[in-house]
Amino acid sequence: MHNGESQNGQANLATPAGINTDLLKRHGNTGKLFRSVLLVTGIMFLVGIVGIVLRLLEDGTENTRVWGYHAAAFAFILTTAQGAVMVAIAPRMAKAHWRRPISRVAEMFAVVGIVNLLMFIPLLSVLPSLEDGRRSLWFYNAADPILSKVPVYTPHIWASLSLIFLVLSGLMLLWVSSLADLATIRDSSSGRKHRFFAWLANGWHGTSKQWFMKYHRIGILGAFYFMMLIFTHFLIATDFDMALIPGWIDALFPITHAANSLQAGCATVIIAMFVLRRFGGYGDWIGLDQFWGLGKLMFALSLLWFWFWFSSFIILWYGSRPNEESVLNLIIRGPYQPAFMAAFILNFIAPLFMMMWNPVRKSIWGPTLVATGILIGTFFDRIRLYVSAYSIPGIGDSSVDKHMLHEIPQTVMPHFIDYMIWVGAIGGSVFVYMLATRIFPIINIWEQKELLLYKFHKKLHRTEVLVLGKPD
Amino acid sequence: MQEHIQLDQKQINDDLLSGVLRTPRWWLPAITVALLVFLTGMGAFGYMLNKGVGVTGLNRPVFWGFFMVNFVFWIGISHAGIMISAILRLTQAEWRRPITRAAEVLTVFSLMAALMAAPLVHVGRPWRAGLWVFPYDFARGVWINIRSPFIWDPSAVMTYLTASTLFVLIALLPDLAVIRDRTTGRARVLYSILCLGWRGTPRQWKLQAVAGILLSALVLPVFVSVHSIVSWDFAVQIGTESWHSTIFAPYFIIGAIHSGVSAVATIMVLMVWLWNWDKYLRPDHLDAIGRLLIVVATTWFFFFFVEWIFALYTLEDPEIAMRELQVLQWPWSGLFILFLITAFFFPVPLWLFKKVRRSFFWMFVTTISVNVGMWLERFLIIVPGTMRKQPFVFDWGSYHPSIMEILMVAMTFAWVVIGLLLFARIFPLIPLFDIKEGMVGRDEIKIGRRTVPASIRE
Amino acid sequence: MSKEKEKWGMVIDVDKCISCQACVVACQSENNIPINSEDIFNQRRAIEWIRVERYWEGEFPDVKARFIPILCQHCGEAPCEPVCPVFATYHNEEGMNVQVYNRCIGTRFCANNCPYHVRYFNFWEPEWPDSLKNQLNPDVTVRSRGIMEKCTFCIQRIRRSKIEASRDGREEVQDEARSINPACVNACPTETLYFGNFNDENSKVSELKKKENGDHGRGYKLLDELGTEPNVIYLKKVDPSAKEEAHA
Amino acid sequence: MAIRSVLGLFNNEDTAADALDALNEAGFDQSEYEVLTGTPYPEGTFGEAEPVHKLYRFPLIGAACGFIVGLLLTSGTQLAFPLVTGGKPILSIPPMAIIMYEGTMLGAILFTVVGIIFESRLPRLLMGAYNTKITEGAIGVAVTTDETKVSQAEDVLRNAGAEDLKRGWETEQNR
Repeated sequence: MHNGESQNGQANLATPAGINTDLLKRHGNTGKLFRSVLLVTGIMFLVGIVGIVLRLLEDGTENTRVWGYHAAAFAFILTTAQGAVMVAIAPRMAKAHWRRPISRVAEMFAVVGIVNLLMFIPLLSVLPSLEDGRRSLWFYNAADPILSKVPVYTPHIWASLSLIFLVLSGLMLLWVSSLADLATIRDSSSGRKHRFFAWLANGWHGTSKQWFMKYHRIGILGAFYFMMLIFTHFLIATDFDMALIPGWIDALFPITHAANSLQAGCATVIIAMFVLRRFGGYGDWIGLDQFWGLGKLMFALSLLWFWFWFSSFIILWYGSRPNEESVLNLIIRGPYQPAFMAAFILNFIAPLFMMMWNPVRKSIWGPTLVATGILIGTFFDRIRLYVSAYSIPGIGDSSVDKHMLHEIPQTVMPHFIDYMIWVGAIGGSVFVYMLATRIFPIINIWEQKELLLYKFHKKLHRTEVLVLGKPD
Repeated sequence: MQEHIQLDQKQINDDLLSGVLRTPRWWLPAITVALLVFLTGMGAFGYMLNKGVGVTGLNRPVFWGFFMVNFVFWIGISHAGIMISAILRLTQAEWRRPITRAAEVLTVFSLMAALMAAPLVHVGRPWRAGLWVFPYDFARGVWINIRSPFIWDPSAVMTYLTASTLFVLIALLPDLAVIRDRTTGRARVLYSILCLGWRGTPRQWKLQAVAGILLSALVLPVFVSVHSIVSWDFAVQIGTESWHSTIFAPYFIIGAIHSGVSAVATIMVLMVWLWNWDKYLRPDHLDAIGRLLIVVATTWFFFFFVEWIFALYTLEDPEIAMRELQVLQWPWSGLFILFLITAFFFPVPLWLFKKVRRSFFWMFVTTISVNVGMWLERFLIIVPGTMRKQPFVFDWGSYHPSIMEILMVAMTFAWVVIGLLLFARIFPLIPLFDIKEGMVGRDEIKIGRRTVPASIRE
Repeated sequence: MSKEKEKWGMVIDVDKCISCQACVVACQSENNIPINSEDIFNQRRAIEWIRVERYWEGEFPDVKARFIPILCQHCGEAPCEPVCPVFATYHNEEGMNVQVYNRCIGTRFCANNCPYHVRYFNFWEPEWPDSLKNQLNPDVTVRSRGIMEKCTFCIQRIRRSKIEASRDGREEVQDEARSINPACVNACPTETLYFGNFNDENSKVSELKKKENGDHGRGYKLLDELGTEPNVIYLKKVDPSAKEEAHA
Repeated sequence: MAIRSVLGLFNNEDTAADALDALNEAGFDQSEYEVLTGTPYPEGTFGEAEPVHKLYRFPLIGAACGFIVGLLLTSGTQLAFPLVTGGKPILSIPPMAIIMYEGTMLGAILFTVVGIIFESRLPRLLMGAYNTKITEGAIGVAVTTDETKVSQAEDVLRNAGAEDLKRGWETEQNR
């Protein structure tokens, strides 16, 4: 075991003042690379916005078929960036010390939620109301005297509310957990910057009461974010995906959708870590330990990916009722088989056979490579699930048999507007994230200083051991 | 964990071997009672062998009853051992140390009880149950049908049983050496053979540590597969209402962890009450397990909720009729309410209080309550499902167990009690070396006026 | 899959059924089914390979009875088959779902997974009064306790007809004496039941299937939405006066 | 030449560590002496050699064997008795995957357990020099060496402060 060994190797980083100086210097400076990437992603973001406008002007919101790739892009960001915040929450609750340098990296992905909220708006008008006769979580039935009283836009309302709360709680979490760091910046700056950060730090002085409240708020907001994430995935997966495919009854699917998000979230953070190390110059802070710890988590979640998928698949395969067969024919065997195979290999097979070797697990490039694969796999997986669901003809037409899909639609290939939307979604996410690094320091300063209290080396007879404190 | 008592190795040996080197006074009466219950159950089984499955309460719509419920229940309990020892070992949680072995042993014996409940007494021709899979029934010229979940079941359960037994035995080696050094005569010869000549060299200790982690990592995926497969016994079926649900595998797993970890907490309390190991199993441990249980129980409840939502999602008449029977018609309604209260609404709010989590008595009551509830949960999944009110209403039926069935169910409980008592008489139920290692690897950090517990990592 | 020579099946004209139970009795005596005493019946362990379900509609005096004979549907994709761990039930090349008593160990998995509920378990050792012991059919196994059983389409009759045909050197099974029909078909006074080979285009059942399938035909399959592909076709004219609620 | 062993018993970790240093200085090879403890200590506490093991190979070999056995069993039984059940294909891959998975895991676990016992150099038939006080907290330093060097080892141990000295016989293999 070499927990927490590699970072803070330099002597000047082993004191609170040293940590402050180093991280504040990094926070204040922007390199040429940073600015040019910011410019490029900003342009990508604009392209995406133009794409959405073009789509609205050209096709309107009547035909769901053309909106499949947009929905997939939305689900992709929901799965990756918004899942990434969990990497800050879960290891913090488990009191793992290796999480300290990356908890801010992960939390910061909460800002990407704003981009996703924008992408969600057109989808709301694309999704038909409950009157189209499909199945729904909300149990609408026009023929039933009681169930017909359900408002026909219930899914739209609840999904928007949960997404808004998810984004808000993520931003709150980011703000609360960086209060102490904002105060540090406030204290080391002057002028307009000082005023701005004083406003952001909201009177943080580091009293024990403030610290106490901060720990509690982080805990509560973390738990709340987790619950909102599961809930949002639950609603999006059922109402915006499963319900659109007639005959698809899969109680596990919403949970699979959420579990995929945790896996893809880990992958996102690992890639962010790699970029920070390679291009951001944070090599002293983000080390092997972080890759190792998060890599193991990602490995476990990759196995979970398979377990959840197989649990669904075996039931549908074994039951082989016509409605189940048609669903399998649509999303696994049929037009989207290549996408499924890509997801299967990149989300499960590759992580399994690479991460089972300790040398790969315990390296920088190993987890990064696997994480890249997982992101690509998730990309194909979301396309498979959403493009297929939105391509079902006749959605919104009450003549469609809600019990079974009778004809498997053809594969929908992306239009150039779809490419624009995808470019915008990814570019916009990176753009917003990079802007946020200008406000919040990307390495958690106070958590690093806290670590100095709980970790030291000690001589034990003829050997030296690491002592890690675990406060209650 | 604030309180910590530093003990020397001799003290630990004396305390923890008290049940092995001497026979506690309650031990003989306890095992006699358990043996009597077991033998009565065996008698009932003999009677059933003679007369046929008719002596149970099973009938035409309800083909699976108490035995299957009990099978799932014991498989569920068996998930405790690996859950506690493997997951906590991999996450290096210090509080696992005193409870790992008891949990693993519970796994082994409850798996055996499960095997007793399902293939043995469940089938119509138990004398052929052995030929089910092992050895293959080749004399009749036909192999097994690997497409059947009832073949996946034994392959998973046998793998799990083998793995967990070996897991226990490997971790026993150093402790057997301690007993060898404390005994004389024939017992010493026996323990000398059992401990394979353990000496305690750095190499042996290192492999012990690696083995713990490696075996944990290998057993964990097996543990997940076992209950998944058990759930697929039900979920693959399309002929029975309310079972054909994809969520069954994770739902059963999390339910199994809920009941299994509760059973471990019950055993912990019993260990303190019976052997006075209060220096080793302290309220801290119960507190930690109580916190874990809150998370597990809530997750379980979430899956339960999702399962229900998606049962109603289809809005199909047979499913709704089944659910209506399950919750609105006496006596199922009463059982359903009892199940909800005992499995969730009684224990979980109580665990939120630190006082309850740290009280031996209350943890005993609440964890027993969880297992009553989880037993009922399986009952309410299996029996109303098979009663199938629709679509062929000609086959409505009800079910109540016969006395023979109840005796055979009691037999499996008695078997687990006998197993644990015998094990505790021969082997230490708390791993000595794990406790000693915890004492060596223990440290403290002084920060100002406060002392923070710390542990040594290599 | 290559087309087999035979695919036995049945057509049941529900419109003709008068619920006289002749098929049930014929089946009981042909297939050595134990006597369902009152006691056994109350235990809900009665065995009847074919049963006539009766549904009442409406309240007295405006009451209607509807009948439907239900037997093993010999599904093309039978849910009962793959779940058996010991291959005690499988699909044979004549399109039938067969039960091998010797292999059965009585897990009752198949019975649970049968949506038609036509599999029966021997909870007790079967018993007959002395006066009936000599009427047991020598062509049919007497099942012991602890195993499953179900309708076989009177496979012993098919086998016998085939043996006779091959003995006489005939290619096709001639069936003037209706000896190949299951007992229930022969016993039915109203010709509700038809038995035959669906793969033989000239058979009566094929003719009926051709005639009654389609938009205007009366043909349907039980629980078709489960995709079990039964080999039994039911014929029933949709009754416009039928009420939604019916009860047993 | 006959192999003998001698065991010195120490009451605290520091003297035991000193004894190891002394043995090293006296020209004993690291393979000739070892520390016996009743509890695992962090590696290198006594300055002993770090044990090297190849345990990680065992589960891989076991998994491969288990996988092959599982594959042969599942595909073999289905092909040997091609009975159609429920319209499922004769080679039904999802059920095969389940059983092959269990076979793989069983193989891996069995081989791991064998590996643990083998790599721990167990079972050890001849105990050699041993003292029951080791499991009560004393630390033993055992020297396994040629008959000629035994008394020298005894001297070194005694000088390092050993409480109790014991001799035992060894087999060649235990060295």
